Formats: sequence, C-alpha cells, structure tokens
Amino acid sequence: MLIKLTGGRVYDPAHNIDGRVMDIYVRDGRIVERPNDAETIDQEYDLRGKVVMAGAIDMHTHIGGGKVNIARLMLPEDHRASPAVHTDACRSGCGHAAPSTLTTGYRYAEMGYTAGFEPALSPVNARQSHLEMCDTPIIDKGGYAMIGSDDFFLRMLAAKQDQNAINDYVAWILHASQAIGIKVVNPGGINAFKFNQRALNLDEENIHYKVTPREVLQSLTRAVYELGIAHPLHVHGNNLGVPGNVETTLKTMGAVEGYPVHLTHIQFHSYGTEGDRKFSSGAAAIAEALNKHKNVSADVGQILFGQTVTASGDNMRQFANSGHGSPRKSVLMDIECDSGCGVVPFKYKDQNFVNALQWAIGLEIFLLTEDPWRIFLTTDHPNGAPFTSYPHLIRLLMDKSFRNDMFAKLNLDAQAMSTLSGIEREYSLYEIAIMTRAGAAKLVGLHDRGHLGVGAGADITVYTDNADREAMFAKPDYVFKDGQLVVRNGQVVKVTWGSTHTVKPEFDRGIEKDLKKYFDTYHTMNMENFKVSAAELEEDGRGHVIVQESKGRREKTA
Amino acid sequence: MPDQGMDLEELNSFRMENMTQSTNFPAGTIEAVAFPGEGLLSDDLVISRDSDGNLALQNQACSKTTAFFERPRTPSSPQIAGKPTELGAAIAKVVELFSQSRHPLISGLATDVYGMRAVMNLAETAGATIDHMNSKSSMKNLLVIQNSGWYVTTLSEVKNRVDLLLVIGTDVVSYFPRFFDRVIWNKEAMFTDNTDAREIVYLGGRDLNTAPGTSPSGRKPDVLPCDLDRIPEVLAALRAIISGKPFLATEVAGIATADLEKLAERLKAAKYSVIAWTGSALDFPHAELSIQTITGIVEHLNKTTRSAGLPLSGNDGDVTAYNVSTWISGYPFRSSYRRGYPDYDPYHYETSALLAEGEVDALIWINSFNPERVPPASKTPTVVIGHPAMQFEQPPAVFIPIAIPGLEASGAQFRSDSSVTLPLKKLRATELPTLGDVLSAIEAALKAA
Amino acid sequence: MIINGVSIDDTFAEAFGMRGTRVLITAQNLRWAYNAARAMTGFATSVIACGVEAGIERELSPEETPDGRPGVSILMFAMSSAVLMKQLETRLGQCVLTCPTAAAFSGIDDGYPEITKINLGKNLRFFGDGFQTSKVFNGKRYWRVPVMDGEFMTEESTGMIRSVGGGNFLILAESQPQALAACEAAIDAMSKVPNVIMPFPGGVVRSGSKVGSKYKSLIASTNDAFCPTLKGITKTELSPEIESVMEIVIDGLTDPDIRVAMRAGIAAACELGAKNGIKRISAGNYGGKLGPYHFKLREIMA
Amino acid sequence: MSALTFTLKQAIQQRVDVSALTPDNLAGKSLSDIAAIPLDSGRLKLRVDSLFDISGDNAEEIVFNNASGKLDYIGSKMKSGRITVNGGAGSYLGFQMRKGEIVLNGNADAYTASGMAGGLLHVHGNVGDFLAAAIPGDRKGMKGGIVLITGNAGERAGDQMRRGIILIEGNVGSYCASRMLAGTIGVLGSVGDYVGYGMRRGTLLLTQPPKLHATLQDCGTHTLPFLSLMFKSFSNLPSKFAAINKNRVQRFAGDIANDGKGEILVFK
Repeated sequence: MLIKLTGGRVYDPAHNIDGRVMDIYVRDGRIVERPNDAETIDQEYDLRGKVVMAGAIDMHTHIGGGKVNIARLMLPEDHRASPAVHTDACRSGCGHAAPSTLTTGYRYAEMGYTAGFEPALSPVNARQSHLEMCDTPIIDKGGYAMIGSDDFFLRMLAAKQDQNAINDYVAWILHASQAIGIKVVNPGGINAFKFNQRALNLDEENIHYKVTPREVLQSLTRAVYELGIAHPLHVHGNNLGVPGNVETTLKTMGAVEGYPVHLTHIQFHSYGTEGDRKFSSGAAAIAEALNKHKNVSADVGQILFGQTVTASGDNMRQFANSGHGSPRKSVLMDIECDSGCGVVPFKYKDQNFVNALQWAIGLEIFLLTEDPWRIFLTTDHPNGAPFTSYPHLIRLLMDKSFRNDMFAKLNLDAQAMSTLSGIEREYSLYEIAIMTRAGAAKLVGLHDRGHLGVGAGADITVYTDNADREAMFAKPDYVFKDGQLVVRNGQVVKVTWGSTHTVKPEFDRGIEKDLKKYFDTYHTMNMENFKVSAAELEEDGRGHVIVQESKGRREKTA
Repeated sequence: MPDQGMDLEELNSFRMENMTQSTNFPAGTIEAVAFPGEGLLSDDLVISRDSDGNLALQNQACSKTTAFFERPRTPSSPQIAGKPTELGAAIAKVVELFSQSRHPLISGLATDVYGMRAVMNLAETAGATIDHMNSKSSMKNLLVIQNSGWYVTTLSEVKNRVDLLLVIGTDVVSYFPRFFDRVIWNKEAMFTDNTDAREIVYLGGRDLNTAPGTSPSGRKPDVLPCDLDRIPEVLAALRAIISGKPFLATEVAGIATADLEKLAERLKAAKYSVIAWTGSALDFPHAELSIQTITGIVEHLNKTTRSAGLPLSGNDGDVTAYNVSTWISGYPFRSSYRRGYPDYDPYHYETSALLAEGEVDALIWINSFNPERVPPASKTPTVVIGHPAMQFEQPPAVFIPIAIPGLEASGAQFRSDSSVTLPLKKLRATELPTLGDVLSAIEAALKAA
Repeated sequence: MIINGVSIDDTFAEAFGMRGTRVLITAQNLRWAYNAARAMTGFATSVIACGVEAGIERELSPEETPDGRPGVSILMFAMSSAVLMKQLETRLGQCVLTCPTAAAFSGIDDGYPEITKINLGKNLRFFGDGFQTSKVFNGKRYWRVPVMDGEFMTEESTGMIRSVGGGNFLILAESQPQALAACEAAIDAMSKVPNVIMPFPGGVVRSGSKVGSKYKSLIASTNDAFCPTLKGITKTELSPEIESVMEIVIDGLTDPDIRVAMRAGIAAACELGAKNGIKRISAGNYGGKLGPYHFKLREIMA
Repeated sequence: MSALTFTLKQAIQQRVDVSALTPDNLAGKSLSDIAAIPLDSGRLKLRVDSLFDISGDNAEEIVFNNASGKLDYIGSKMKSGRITVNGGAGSYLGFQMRKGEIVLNGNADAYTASGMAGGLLHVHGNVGDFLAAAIPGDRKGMKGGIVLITGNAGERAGDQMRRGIILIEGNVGSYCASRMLAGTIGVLGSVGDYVGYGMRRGTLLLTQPPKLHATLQDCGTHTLPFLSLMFKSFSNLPSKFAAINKNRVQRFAGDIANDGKGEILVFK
C-alpha cells in the first residue's frame, strides 16, 4: 500500500529541513522515494497547513520493570482517580502517575510519541521489563541495562581485571538483557548501601570493594565507547537530590576523561547550597559546563507540580528521601546482588520552596543549554511528572510569557532565587523536533527513527499549528506508526505492537566461563535462565526485536 | 548435549496454526529446569525424558517437585458435566455460560505470565472479576505494600549477605522445602567467610520443623515458640522494644521479655538481618497488620544498620498473577472489569465471599500446577480449565484440560521475591492446548456473540 | 443636669477602638478558677505599660461552662490584634496552664458581626512534648496537655472582635472617703453589667492623666487640673469644695455595653448624692480629637 | 413536596452501586431523567426504574424503601440533604460523605462511613467490618462527622480513622481501632481481641474492660475533665451516649509498637 502525505510543513532536523512544505510517501511501513507518476496512490492525506515531524522519542521514561510495577501496585488510590475506560479501539486500564502498560502505549501515541526507552532495566529483572514493555502497545521501546552496583562487575574492578574483560561483560549484559544501552545509577552506591554506607561521593571507596564511583564511571564509559555502542553511558550520578550536588555533577563530567557520557535527569543533580535555606540553583554552572563539554549530553528530568511517584534504582537516595514521600509510603529493595530499587510517591507543590526552585532549575537548564542536540526533553517519567505533561512542558519552553505567568505563581522565596524570568529564549519548532526526535534517535542509536528520510520507519506525527503549543502537542491530527494510522485527532484508532530496539555488539564468549561459575556459586538462578531471548519478547505476537547497528570495536584495548 | 526443547519462536508460530502443541521430543536430558508451581522457582533441576515423554528428576529436590514432573500421564479430554466432549463444544458451553452471566468470576489463576495475559484479555472482554486461589495469603502482603510499603530483599541477597535470619511463625520448609539448602547453608557466599555461623531464630508458632535451621556443623537455631494467634502481640512487643519504648510486661504469650530484648539486641548488632515470613503460615485474621509490624521493625533497624524483610510466596503462580494483573490493569487480583474499567476491592472481590453471597453467577477456575486445587464448592456454574489430572467429586459444568506451563508448554514465571522472572520450558509433547489458546478462543467467541 | 444633688457635667468620655476577647476559665471549684483568672488578669490595668487591659467579667455556673465545672469569664483588650494574641498566649501559658485543675475555653463564638479566630491554646499544646492530644467536639478543637496534676485542657482558639476601651467617668467629692465610697457603689453596680471590665485596681483609678509632660521622655503625666492639692497653683477644673477625684475606666466589647455600664455606675454614685459629699460627675476626653467614641454623660443619664 | 422515594421492586442478586442517587446529584432532575440513570450492577448497567419504583419530588429528602444489603454506596460523597434507608444497606454506606444526614433502619454491610468527612450517619442496626476504615491504598479512614450505631459493628472498626466520632451501642469485633490516627470511638458493649492494635493516636472509650495485648500499657485511673466536655457535646445526640456523664476512667495508652499516643479509656 502506498500512502501520500501531501503538502505538510516538515520539520526534519536530521536532514536540516526546517519547515519546508513537501510530500512524504510511505510504503510497507517505510518512508520511500517519490514514486513514478504511473503508480497508484492508495491513500492520500491532505496535510496542507499542518506541521509534520517524525514520531517523538522519549529517551528516558520508566515504563517497564520491577520498580514501575511496584509503583503501580502501591498506588491504587492514584489509579482510582484516573480510570481509562474501554473504547472501540482500546482496552481499559488506568493511569496517571504510574499508568498500566496498555494505557501507557495509548497515551504516548496520542501525544505523537512512537518510542520510549526504559532507562533502568535491571539485568536480573530484564525479562519482566520486556514482558511489560511488550504489553505496551503501539510505541517502540528498548531498555538501558543498569550495571555498576552489581557484584560481578565490582568484583572485576576490585580484581583490576583489564578493560577487555569489562567490555566483554558489558557486551554480554547487553545481549543477555536485550538492551540498547548501559546505565549506571549512583555508581557503586546501590552496592555500598547494602554495606550500610549512607552516601557515596565520586572519590569515596565502597568499604567492601575499595572501588570508587569515579572508577566505575571510567571503566563503563570506556567500555561503551570501545564496544561501538551508539548510546553513551547513561549516568544517574551520585548524590541525587542532595543540596550542593552540582559539584558532584561537574566533577562527574570531568571524570569520564573525554569519553561520551549522558547525564540523566540532570535537574536533580544541579543544586547549590546558597541562600538562607542552603538550597539554590546550580543551573547556570551546569549549562555552562554542558556548553563546553561536547562529549556530554543530558536530559533534564523536569519536575511539574502535582502528584506523582518516584521510582529509582537508587535505593540509597530513595531510602534517604522516603520520609518526604506523599502519601507517606515507600517500597525499598535490595535486589539479587545486582541492584536495588526505591519507590516513593511524591507530590510537588508550587508553594513549596524546594519544589518551586526545582521547577525553575529544570527550565533554566533547558534554556541556558545552547545545543538542542545534546539536551533532551524528559520529566524522568514518573519521577519529575507523568509523561502526559509533556505538551505543557513544551509550551513552557516555547512560550516565554506563559512561562513567566507560571513563574509568577511560585513560592516567592523560590522566585527570588531564580533567574528564569530574565531568560528570553523560546524554543522553535525546529529545536523541539531536534530534542524530541532527531537528537533523541541519534543519542539512543536508532538509525531508522527520528527522521523522515527515505528508508526511515514511517513513524510520523502531524499537528495543527497552534500558538497554544500545549494544545498543539497534546492532540496531533494524525500519528502513523510504521506507516499505519494509529491516532486520529488525538485518539487511538488502531492498536499495533511496536518493536523492541536492541544492540548486539561483538564480544568474546569466553566471559561466560567466569559468569557460569559466578552464577553457580553465588546466584539463585541459572545463567542460561538469566539470559532473555529475542523469541521470548516476540511471544504472544507482541512485536519484534530490532537490532540496531553498533559500530564495532573501537580502539580495542590491548 | 542438553536439549533446550523447541525454541520459542518455532513454538509460537506452531501454536498460531494449531490449537495443540504436539511435536517430537526425543529422549534426552534437560538442564536448568525450574519448578513453576513453587515460589522459590529453583531452576537447578535436571530432568531426563524417555522417548514416550515420561520425565524423571535427576536431582535431590523435594516431593512436590518430584510429583510435578513425574506424575504419570493420564489421558484427559474436555468434559461437559463430567462427560467427554470435543474442545470446540466445551468452549461453546463456556461462552454460553459467560455471555449470560451478570457477574462472572475468573479465579484460581494458577498459571504463568502468558496464561495471565490471556486471563486479563478475557476478563476485560467478559467484564469479569479476577481472584487467585492463594489470594488469602498473598493479599496480606499486598495490603502492606499499598498501605505503608516496606523494605524487602531477594533470594541471592539472602544467600550472600544474611548474618541473622529471623523467621516469623513458620518453619518455611513446609511451604518451601529447599529454602535453607538453597540460600542459608550454601557453602560459599560473597560476604560471609563462614555460612555455618549464620544465626537462625524462629519466633512464634508451635511444633515447627526447625531441623533445617540447624547449621551444617550442628549448631541449633534459637526457637521462641508461641501460639499462632499470639504472633501479633509478640511482634508488637518486639517492635516496641526495638524502638526503645518502655515495655512493662515480663512475658508475652509465654516468651520472656528478656528473650525478646536479647533478640532485639542481636538484630541491632547484625550487619544484614533478614526477617522472613510466609503469608500462608500467618493464618489468622488481619495478619497484614502483623506483617506491617514486621516491616516496622525492619524500618527501625535500618536507621542504624541494615535489615530487610523477606516475604515468601509465589506458590501456584500467585506472584505472577498479581504482577501481570498489575501492569495490565493497575491492580493486583481481587479486581474487576465489570464496570468497563479496572476496579479494585480486595474485601468484596474475594472468591469465597463472591460465591457465598451469590454475587457471581459463573466461575472459571484456572489451575495449572497442583491437580488437588479444585474450585471451592458452590452452586455457581463452574468451568475448570486446568491440570489434566484434576479429579472432581462433583463434575464441573465444563472441564478443559490444558498443557502445563513448564511441563508441556513454555512460559515465564515470577519468583517469590518478584524481582526474578524465569523462563519455563516445554519438556514434552502434548495434544492439549495452552491456557492462552483456550481463553483466546473463548474471548473471540464472546466478542462474536 | 443634676441627679440627687450631683451635677452631671455637659461633657463626654472619649474612647478608642480596641481588640477584645473573652476567655472562660474553669476549675475544680471557684477558688481555683479565680486563682487562675486573677493571675491571668493581673497587671493588666492599662495598655500603656501592661500591653493589655484585662479583668474578670463575671462568675459562671457549671451549667454555663463547656466542661460543666464552675468558672469565671475574663475579658481582655489591647490596642492591636497582634498584641492581644501575644498577651493572651503568654498569660494563658503562665497563669492557666500552671494553675491546678484550671482549663480555658473560648468566650466568643457568635453574636458579633465580625469575629476573628485567634489562638487560645493552639501553641501551648507544644508544652505536651508530643504527648498532647486534641479532640474536636461540635466543630471546636480542644487540646489535652498532660501535666503533673492530670491534664490541662484548653480550647484551640477563641474569638476576637473590634471593641471599645477607655470609657470613663470621674467622681468628684468633698472628701477622699466619700469619693471612694461612691466608687465602690459604682463598681458594685457595674460588675453586674455583662461584656465590660473596669481594669484598674478595684475598678478605680486615682491617677488620671493628661497627655504630655514637662519631661521630654514622658508621654503622659498627672492630670493637674483635677488634682485637689494643686487648686491654687495650676489651671484647675475643680471648685473649692472638691477634695478628692477618682476615675472609673471601662473597657467593653461594644459601644452600647459601655453606655450601659456607665449609666449603672453613675447612677449608683449619684444615689449616694450630695448629702454624702458627691458633688459632680465628669469625664475625661481630649477634646474629641483622638477617640472615635464619645460617651456624652448627659445623654447616657437621660 | 414529598420525599423522593426509591422502592426496590424485588429482591436482587447482584449488588447495585447507587452512588448516583444522592440529593446533590438528583437536585433539579426530572423523574424521567432519574429513571434513566444507569447503575452498575455486576457487569450490567441497569436503569434506575428497572430496579426501583420512584415517587415523590423532593430530592433534598431521599428515601429508600424495601432496601437490602445489595445496595452499595448509598449516600456516597453526599454534600447536603437527608437520606433515609428502610430495610438494609450494602457496603460503603455514606462513603466519603461530606455533609447532610443518613438514617438507616436496618443493617449495613462493610466499609460503612469509609472516608466520611462530615455529616451525621445514624444506623439503627448492625454494621459489617471496616466501619469508618480507609479503603485499600488510602492512608486515612473517616475524617470527620458523627456515626451512631445502635447495634454491633464488625472487625477493624475505625481502622486508620483520622477524625470524627463513632458511638456504638452494641458490641464490636476484633481489631477495633486498629492503626487509629485520631478521633473518638465509644463502645457500650464488648470489643474483641487485639483492640487498638497499631493504634497511633485517638481515643477509644469503653464501658467494659477489654482484653488488652501487651503493648497497650496501664496509665492508671484518672478523672479526666475533657470527658465532661465530650459528654456534654453528646447530650443532644439520639444515642444512649447522650445520657452518660462520667469522667472517672482507667487509661491505657499505646500501641507503643506504633508511636503509641492512643488511649483506651475504660469507665470505672
């Protein structure tokens, strides 16, 4: 079937197209060349006057896996207020802070998003993460395997094993957990907490392994680079949420010694200690450093006001925060010599000094960071806010007067501590398209997504231009997923199952000898059962596994 | 070479074409097999298969495991009112019952992830309420998660870290026979030179089988027994003592306060204490409040040292059932689609209450693992979809035998600690359909009706 | 105007707006209710140095009190709500919280067009160091604070209204004993009037003051025009036969309350009449420039 | 104007959610509008007039006649008016009620007054388990208002209750006042085991000595003036509690396993 999308105003930053009126052709789920005149167009959409972009990509969203499901499980009161009723196209579900999988897929698609990446896929829990994501319809997904506090890796570092061995382990993890990237959370800190360490600074040793977070970061950034994986090491730094952590974050940028690194939800890591309340914005310093260090990218993790739930592998910090939760409950876990998790419901309030300043800090980072290819639009769903608030966030970025109106409602002490109202910048549609499409695809390593060039998967979103950007981005006219019309006027009209993106770098399978011994001695599961097969993801007809290209070994260490 | 069986993709495509899964399974040995009916999901089993598909366990495991894998195969076919029939006719009868139902219930739910996906789909289409056969015990834990939350740990952490294990009201082994062998008396551990030195304390209960708590060198565990129904009080006393409250009583339920004080000191001195319980063993009303007291003890201990709870559950796939239900609907079992959206009411959506008050008028009982788990007696028309060896005193309205996940069907199962999901292997051929096949067929027919 | 031989000056008492509140104090018996109430209203004669003007309004029977124990009601007035709230809290804490068996309740809940809720025991509860508990009955919150004699009970808040302070009249007599006798009679009569207090000792003040002083640091000084011993050397307001002047100052919840009280007091003084040496009734004012309330004596007594 | 009356036509098998039938919801609606309101029952949606005969026109005064334990959510979230129920009520009677009055002549099922924040709920009969408790997931039970029960209450009465007054003239089951946060519960009859388990704050007033577990500790016998105040506030209530005027009690405090600022007061 040949589909023609006629006359839309196209924003495709991957091809430097900034609002050019053009036609797009789609066949068998892909964007194709303009066919010859003799070919019949099976279906045509008149998009004159409409804004056309690739489907949006959320490069950091907690949509599947143990802690997300714990968040769902522990919040019946949040679900009760937001039932998702059965429609002709959609099954029912629920969802606000921690939506059900089905509802998650529908709601993303309805906002024009066609992919989302679970950033904290604990390898031991990878099967569950994928099972959940495979039950998340329409959108493509993938995960970043979380290591760095796992005992196997820390034993390797403590034993000073060479970088090649570490690279092999990292590659093995990517295969075994069907992941597309590697993440580290509070490097070494989750492990240290199991030994009753309550904080871990960049150069502080784990009392058991005598390994520092700096060493963890260095070996992992290098492993990811040398394996040729597109997505740089995804780093949730030490000291999340701690006033003064801006210093840790700046040091972390330097610690990776020029290797590519992605600092996630950087807003939570940009706090100073100035002012009467010893809490201030470190946004300017962070943005300046981001502008300078071209090897560093970041997503913001914007907070927005209202009820949500924080879910993190960082149980050291979540334990410390659990007393601030609202409603007051929390689930914390030590997990399988692999990781941990902490789930704490949270309510951000605009009249709360800290929350109001967090809000301003996030926006300051967005607006002071110059290169939209290296800064990404996230709320760290659901930690800063549910992903359904993205249209609102886009409006905050694109509309200065709206932003300043919101700012004026904040806690007055927080207003006094922020420079936000003095920032003139407004994001353009082109920049939004970079942040949420082209840049995100490039960062994650999705070669056929995030752009509208020939050969790309036909994930396309069509909007009606509207000065109210929140209204515009909340309700696309059309969303095509792999060439199929899945959303019309902001409503799902057809449910498809997206694919799972992975990366499978080459590695020396000899590593399995050590791993098998480790599993047999210390684990409670067999190594073979630890590994998730692609076939399992495709079970029940829930989509396919796509292996994205990795560049092959780079500068393999002798 | 170990036989990995049919690969999943192959199997899946096969299933799509055919409602049964028969194929060739030559004689051989299969490794890394997990026992899907039990929450520990120990996957170190080695199983041999003869050319007829008879299985023999090669490990020392436990009687439940042996019974599961070595149960002789008996021919089984769908039945309507106890009389053999074709699968299609049986499904048609189910559809007839369910399409007329004003409030259908799907319970039992002893299955795996793939089975639960089909359950959720059917429940949504049929407007059904769902519950699990073990919900009486697992709900105690879920209510705590939903109320205060908790700090808990997982099996490998226990295996490598625990220095003091406190077990509440159970010997554990009655429910999880291999618990001590697998995670306490393991020879090697990453953070303990000598696992033999691990301290074991049993608190509450009577006449427990505490022999498995004796260390390999013969060191006996400490046992502080009390009647089961006094456990709430003993736990409250321990929590008060650990929190430093002035506690006046000199004994509680026959346990000397001095002994509780000693236990409190040991817990505070431990580097990584683990407090374990099983929902099933805490068989007294409102046990969730006692579990909340346990989690309060853990919370207090974590102010200065490290401690974690270990809720042991997951038999008959209950951890699987509530996880899948939660990600698809937002709620664990004891929820319902009757209103057109998921709705949760653990007090009212409970199988025996729903049957007793006649609230539900049709029941599908799903039971894959233990053929003895028959549906509760009731006047409600009942469909049983389950283990082919199930026997009934009163034949249900419809019985549909299915392929057992982890035996005759592939699958995925959650372990007790909910953090680990393991693949289940298809170990031999069967003519029987999977639960997913049957439920999808029922759902399709209901939609068409 | 002359009543029973007493001449009523054609003048007026000039009064100010104040903030007023009422607190009910109960105890195991009246003795201890009075002990608390007297302590709480002690050293509260004039806002000039005491912050508030306060006094006991009346006794309360057990049927009239929230907890069914005997009690007294007190009224307290200040020039600003901030001062009133601060003084109320301090005095309650030092005089009622400390007093065996005493409890405190709101005395103003309704009946006035504009009532502001102010803290009564709201912050005192923290004396309980976490052991305090609260109870809500009929929409009102009460705090229970464990103390050595049992529990201190206090309502969380009471009502504050705009009220009037500084109503007054002067009794001019031929001798000091006669002036005092007239004052006593007046105070006895006025004590029966609800919603007012006479904050000075025994209800009477002898040191009437004028604005200003020869000493720069003083804002008020003795009212020499009414000092009988200065008749010959100052610009006096007194006729030769007047040997003693005493003043009764009245604070009331409203303007009419003060009128009722003044009428009762003046009438009682006049009842003694000229034959007992009571010659004149006058009042203090500042020429009408300072206070918005003018209580004209002749109007009140008409 | 006469009371808007819903008379159940015949006994029903599945529970029906009648939360839509409150004075606030029905104000200004015509009888035909009301008749057509769909009510959830099992997986069906039933019209009001398929279940009830409807008469009267004053939506401020609603009466359910011939009512049964299958009618759930009577008076749910009501903010005004009065509902009288004759017969019986199902679960969630007065759920999250804010204001107004409900009178039940008959027995009610579980979760009566759950989440209630104000108003008066008067049951002339018994209630089931979880009276005034929070529903799963919520952290607070009843938050205000007055509940009067002439009969008995089931287990976990007042679980996580946050504020308000419950006066029960009959007996109460086990775990009465469990995890109670604040408020007052009075019981003239007996209470079951584990009374006040996990109680953090609040007052449970008993006329009969209960069986106490070890973390509720004796604080001695006292004359508490606040009780006089409390009983005076009850004096106008249509309850046997209105006649009580005692303030001499034995005070037990706890549950010291869980903060332990609650009190169980037993009349001496």
